[in-house]
Amino acid sequence: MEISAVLFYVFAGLAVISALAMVLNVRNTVAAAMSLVVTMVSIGGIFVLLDAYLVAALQIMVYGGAIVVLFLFVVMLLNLRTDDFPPVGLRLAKLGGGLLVVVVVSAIPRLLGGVFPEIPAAPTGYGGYRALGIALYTDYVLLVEMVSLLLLAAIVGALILAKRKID
Amino acid sequence: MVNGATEESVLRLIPLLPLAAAAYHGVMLGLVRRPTPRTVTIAISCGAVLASFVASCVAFWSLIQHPNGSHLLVDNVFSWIGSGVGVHAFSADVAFLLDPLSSVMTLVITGVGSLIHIYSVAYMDDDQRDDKGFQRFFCYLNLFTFSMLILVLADNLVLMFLGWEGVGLCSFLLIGFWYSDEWNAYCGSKAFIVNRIGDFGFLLGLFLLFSSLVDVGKPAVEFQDIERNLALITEATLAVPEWLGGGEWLLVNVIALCFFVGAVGKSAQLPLYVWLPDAMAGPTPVSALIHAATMVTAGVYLVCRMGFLFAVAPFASMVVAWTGALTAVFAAVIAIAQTDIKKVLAYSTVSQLGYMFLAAGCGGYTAAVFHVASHAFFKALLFLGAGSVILALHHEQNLENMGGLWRRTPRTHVVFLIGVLTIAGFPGLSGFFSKDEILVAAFASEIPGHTWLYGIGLATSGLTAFYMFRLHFLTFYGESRASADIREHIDEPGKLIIYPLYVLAFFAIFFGYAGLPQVWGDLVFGVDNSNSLANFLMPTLAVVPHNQLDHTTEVWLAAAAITAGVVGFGFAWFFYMMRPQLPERIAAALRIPHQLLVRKFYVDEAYDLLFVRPLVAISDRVLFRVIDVAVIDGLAVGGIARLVRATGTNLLRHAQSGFAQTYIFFMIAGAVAIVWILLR
Amino acid sequence: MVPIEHVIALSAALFTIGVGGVLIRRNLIVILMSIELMLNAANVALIGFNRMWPGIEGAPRMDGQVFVLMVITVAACEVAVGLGILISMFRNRDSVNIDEVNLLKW
Amino acid sequence: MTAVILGVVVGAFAPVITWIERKQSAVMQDRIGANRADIGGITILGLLHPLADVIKLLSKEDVVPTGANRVLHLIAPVIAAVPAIIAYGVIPFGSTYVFGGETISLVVANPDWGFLYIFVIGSIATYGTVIAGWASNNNWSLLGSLRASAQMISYEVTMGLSVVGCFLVYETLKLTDMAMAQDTTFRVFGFVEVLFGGELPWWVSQFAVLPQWGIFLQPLGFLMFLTCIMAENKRPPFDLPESESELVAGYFTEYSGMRFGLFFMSEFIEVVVIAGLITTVFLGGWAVPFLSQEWIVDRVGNGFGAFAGFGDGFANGFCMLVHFATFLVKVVAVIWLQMALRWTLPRFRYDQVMDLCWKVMLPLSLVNIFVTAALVLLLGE
Repeated sequence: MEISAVLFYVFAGLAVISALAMVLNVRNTVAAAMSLVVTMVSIGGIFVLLDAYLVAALQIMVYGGAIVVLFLFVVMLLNLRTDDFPPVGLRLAKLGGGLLVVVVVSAIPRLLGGVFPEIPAAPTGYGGYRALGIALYTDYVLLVEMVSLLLLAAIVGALILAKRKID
Repeated sequence: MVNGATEESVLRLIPLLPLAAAAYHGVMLGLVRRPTPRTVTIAISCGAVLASFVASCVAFWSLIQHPNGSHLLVDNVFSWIGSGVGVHAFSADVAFLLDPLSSVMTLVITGVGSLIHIYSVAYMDDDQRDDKGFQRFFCYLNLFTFSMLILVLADNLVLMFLGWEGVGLCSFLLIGFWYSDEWNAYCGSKAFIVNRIGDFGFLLGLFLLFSSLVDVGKPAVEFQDIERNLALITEATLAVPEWLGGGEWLLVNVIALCFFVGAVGKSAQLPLYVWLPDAMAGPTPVSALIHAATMVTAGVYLVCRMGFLFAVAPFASMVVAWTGALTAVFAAVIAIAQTDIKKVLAYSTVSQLGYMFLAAGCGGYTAAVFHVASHAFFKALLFLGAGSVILALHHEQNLENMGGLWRRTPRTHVVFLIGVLTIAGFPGLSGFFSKDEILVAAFASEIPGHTWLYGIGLATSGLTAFYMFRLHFLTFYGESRASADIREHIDEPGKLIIYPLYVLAFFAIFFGYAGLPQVWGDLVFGVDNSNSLANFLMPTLAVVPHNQLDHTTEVWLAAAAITAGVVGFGFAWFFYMMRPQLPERIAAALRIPHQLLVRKFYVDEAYDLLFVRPLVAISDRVLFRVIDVAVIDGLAVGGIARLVRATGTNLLRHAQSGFAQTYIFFMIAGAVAIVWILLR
Repeated sequence: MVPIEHVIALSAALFTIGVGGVLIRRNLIVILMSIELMLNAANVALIGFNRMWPGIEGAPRMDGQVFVLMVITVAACEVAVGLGILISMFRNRDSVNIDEVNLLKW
Repeated sequence: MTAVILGVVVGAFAPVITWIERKQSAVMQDRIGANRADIGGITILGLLHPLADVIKLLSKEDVVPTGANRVLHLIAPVIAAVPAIIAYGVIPFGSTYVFGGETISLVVANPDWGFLYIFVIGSIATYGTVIAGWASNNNWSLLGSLRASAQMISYEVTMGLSVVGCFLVYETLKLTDMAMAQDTTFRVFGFVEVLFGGELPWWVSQFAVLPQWGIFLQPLGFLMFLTCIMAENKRPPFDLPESESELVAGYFTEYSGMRFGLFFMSEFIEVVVIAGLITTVFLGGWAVPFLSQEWIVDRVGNGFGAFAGFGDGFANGFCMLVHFATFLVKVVAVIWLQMALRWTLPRFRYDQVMDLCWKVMLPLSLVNIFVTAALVLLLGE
């Protein structure tokens, strides 16, 4: 098995395990957030393996560097030491989980391989900032504008929401 | 995409200038809500129309100077509507076409329009005391000018329809301009609704034409393309349903008839003429501009513009000719007994329009256009003169309260007399030549019964002379029948009223020499190619085969027309100058026929009984009370609301538990179901 | 490199875990984190499929990665607003338990 | 090869810098500074102090406070130290040299997106401090890490934006290419010719020449980057997360022994990383001012080298040494600058720190990007 495949499975395993750890850690929210960081970084690694270098960097920068830190910040700000909500209403959750498992299991034969052809070789410049920049600012320039508008709205909204009093 | 400015670009200025003025007025009235001072309103409105007239002259000049002699200018402003590809492609551009036909129309519209705008300044100044109404009037008038120019300049049927609807709208707005009087509002609505019938015909014709062109793979709405591709569908036929008698009709006949329905509505022909006399409820300049000079000729313009279609549709042409002839005589007969000065002129307009359709139906498109132009001049002159009289008499319109005005309003009297002489066909004036052309065309045509058509036309000519001179005598001669206090204050209106009349009178006299029939050119003036208007129009108008007449016949025909006119004049002189008491006695003796005439053959009443009342009854009893109130409001709208409320309060309320995760669960369950179906 | 199906399988697994987190956890912060996880699962699939059709030499196609960037941006917006809501909720109810936010019901 | 050199550099620098800091502060405050540690009476200007510190830290007890989250408390210093060390990986301390047929680049890893790597590492580094404060179960620590997280996230944004101007000028994110691009000169008033046409007098175009360094092309970017990256490192005047007078020692109050040492070390390692980064991006990296690599290799190879019969290999080797030395000199200068700033400026108030970031530097960096982009477009560099 070539090294990139091995790395892929390692990262994938890390991602899944830490994601499970995040979801199942009912005692410590900070630990859950740290698990999420591991997931994000692993996903970033998988992006690198899939030749999406710039996106990988941004993934770690934005998710790892900003979003999860924000979560941690909020946890600390609210000083939520432990997360000990009583596990009520598990019935629904079991039902939903069961449904999901049914779907995923029924999809497993397709997910094992053979549906799609092999991944082809990537052309030069694939995943680099140059190609991505060209795509962003030519074909998708309207999308960029819209998303930037959304971001602006979110900034203003977050400020208003988190402000103690509007004076 | 706006194309670069070229020689043709002046075309877009012609309609856009009035539009800009109208838009300015509209914004000031509707959004700013602060009326502009009168002087500014006048400057903008009249300035826009005058500038438009100048632009028309420039365009006309460059049309005659056009190097390759194609007599065609097309200004493609931008792509307006476009859909489909290939044989289903439909594209209508905002494109303006200036060919001889539309150039003549444009010049008439902007020229006469300018004069009437100037006239309106004085007329409306006297009338409306607040600036808002004043500006509103000019807003509508400019909008009308714009629509009318769009109508004549459009290079495709769709854009033309825009103008067609626009002029209808403006007509409605202006007839009901003094909407506080309910009768005026009623007249406006009547004009609008009757016009809808015609518009429906126009639309049907447009759709039918387009779809049949699609069937042969050459879809087009541009006039030139239609003309080019029309040969492909001239042989096509249309199965007629059983209840209409069955059989196969020529497709072009059906299309042409549909368009003619549109023309009938717009140009007030039988049986849809009823709105035009009532349209006289509007201000007099409006009657002059819209309901005499320009808008009502749109139908004639349409038939001439689509002449290539009517030329291959003989049956439709025959219908056009007969409708025109019958309308001409019918309206002329009604006009005899009318006592309202504007009503007489209105019926005269209907009658003259009938003449034009007679000419167009007989294939005399040049004659029709010639008469459109000369009629525009003399009828505008007559209406504006009537307006002057009305102003002088302080808004008195009834002929029975006039008389003897020639002393008090000498200048109005002179120009009005010129107008009357012109319409009556006094030799040498424009009306004589144009009417003569029409009669010649009718006489020379090959459609069945053309001799009858000629006879009706000739009789109408006599009737016209009779009722016009009656009008003139009753207005200007004899003893004044006005009430004493009015009699004291009869004054001739000011310069702004009179000068436009002079200009129009000049054209009414001399315009005929622009389209001098060849026979007079040869016999009297010794000029070759004297009919420059016809020569100018010839390349664009369709040619219908007709009998060639020699000069002798033509001179005899003219003599007959003159005779008819003289007879009409003689009767009028006899009845209203020599024996003024005679008409009343005749009326008393022939009560029933007279009443029939005064009541306009009870057409309005018949329509009311046949169409309006049943429709109103059905609308009220069935459509409103049963379908709207009971079914739609009660069952559909209210029922759904009740159903929703019932299910909500009794059933769905419990799903709203307030637990976000329950909601998320159902959302995910739905997503899972979809994924399951996709993966299955 | 691994077959694309395994990338998709990873994406599906992460997504499922995220859904599970949203369903079973009561802590609003963890629920928000689970939503982030779901978005990331989608990103994995997008990147994988983009890698599957990477364009030709000289003209790489980056559509999937562009979408991932957009998803990341939207996620950032969502976190900003979500955490803002969370803070004001904590101020009002002194809890981040999602079951205590149940005023909006019949 | 390069990794070994890197190890030497890092290993040598970090402890020595603690000594430098103590000595420099002493000089600035007119004191003597560290001079007591000795081995058999030899003190070597106090250079033995770092050694003594390490021995002391290693031999101390590793305390985990009651109520602390044990696991997180233990791994937090590691999370803080590792990113600092591996950030060196992409900083080039020399150019590319040819020995015989073999090419040697003096950089450990050289990805196309090198600068993004720095950002990525920087964003991960936040966790060390944040987790440390949380896991200690101490109010001072918690406040410290709250401050740290807010401050680091904020300044990361501005730091990223302040170097975008450099990306625009160099048209690359690759650190080696950035350094390479600075190995030349530019005419200071050349833009006048481009914008207004005409030609400058010869003495202007001949002598008004500067090395094409980032600091000259992006002066505002340099100042902002320096400020931001110092704020990222949480050293004075930005040491709000650990300010002694308010928070005891901030997020590492509850640490002792070598775990405290790791925090301490990571700070000094970052000082070196910052120096290397600033040198590479703004100070021409390994480049000798006015003497390009080609020129040196050519002159040495064809001049002295050819005369002595050494040839190109010698020329390249010589050039490599010169470049490495230049790089070291520049790095030391920047380290000196940081020390000087640290001992010169008083500590900000926390609201001042945030205001400086969001209200001053962020708008300024956006203006800088706009102006730079406009100039690049106009001058077509």
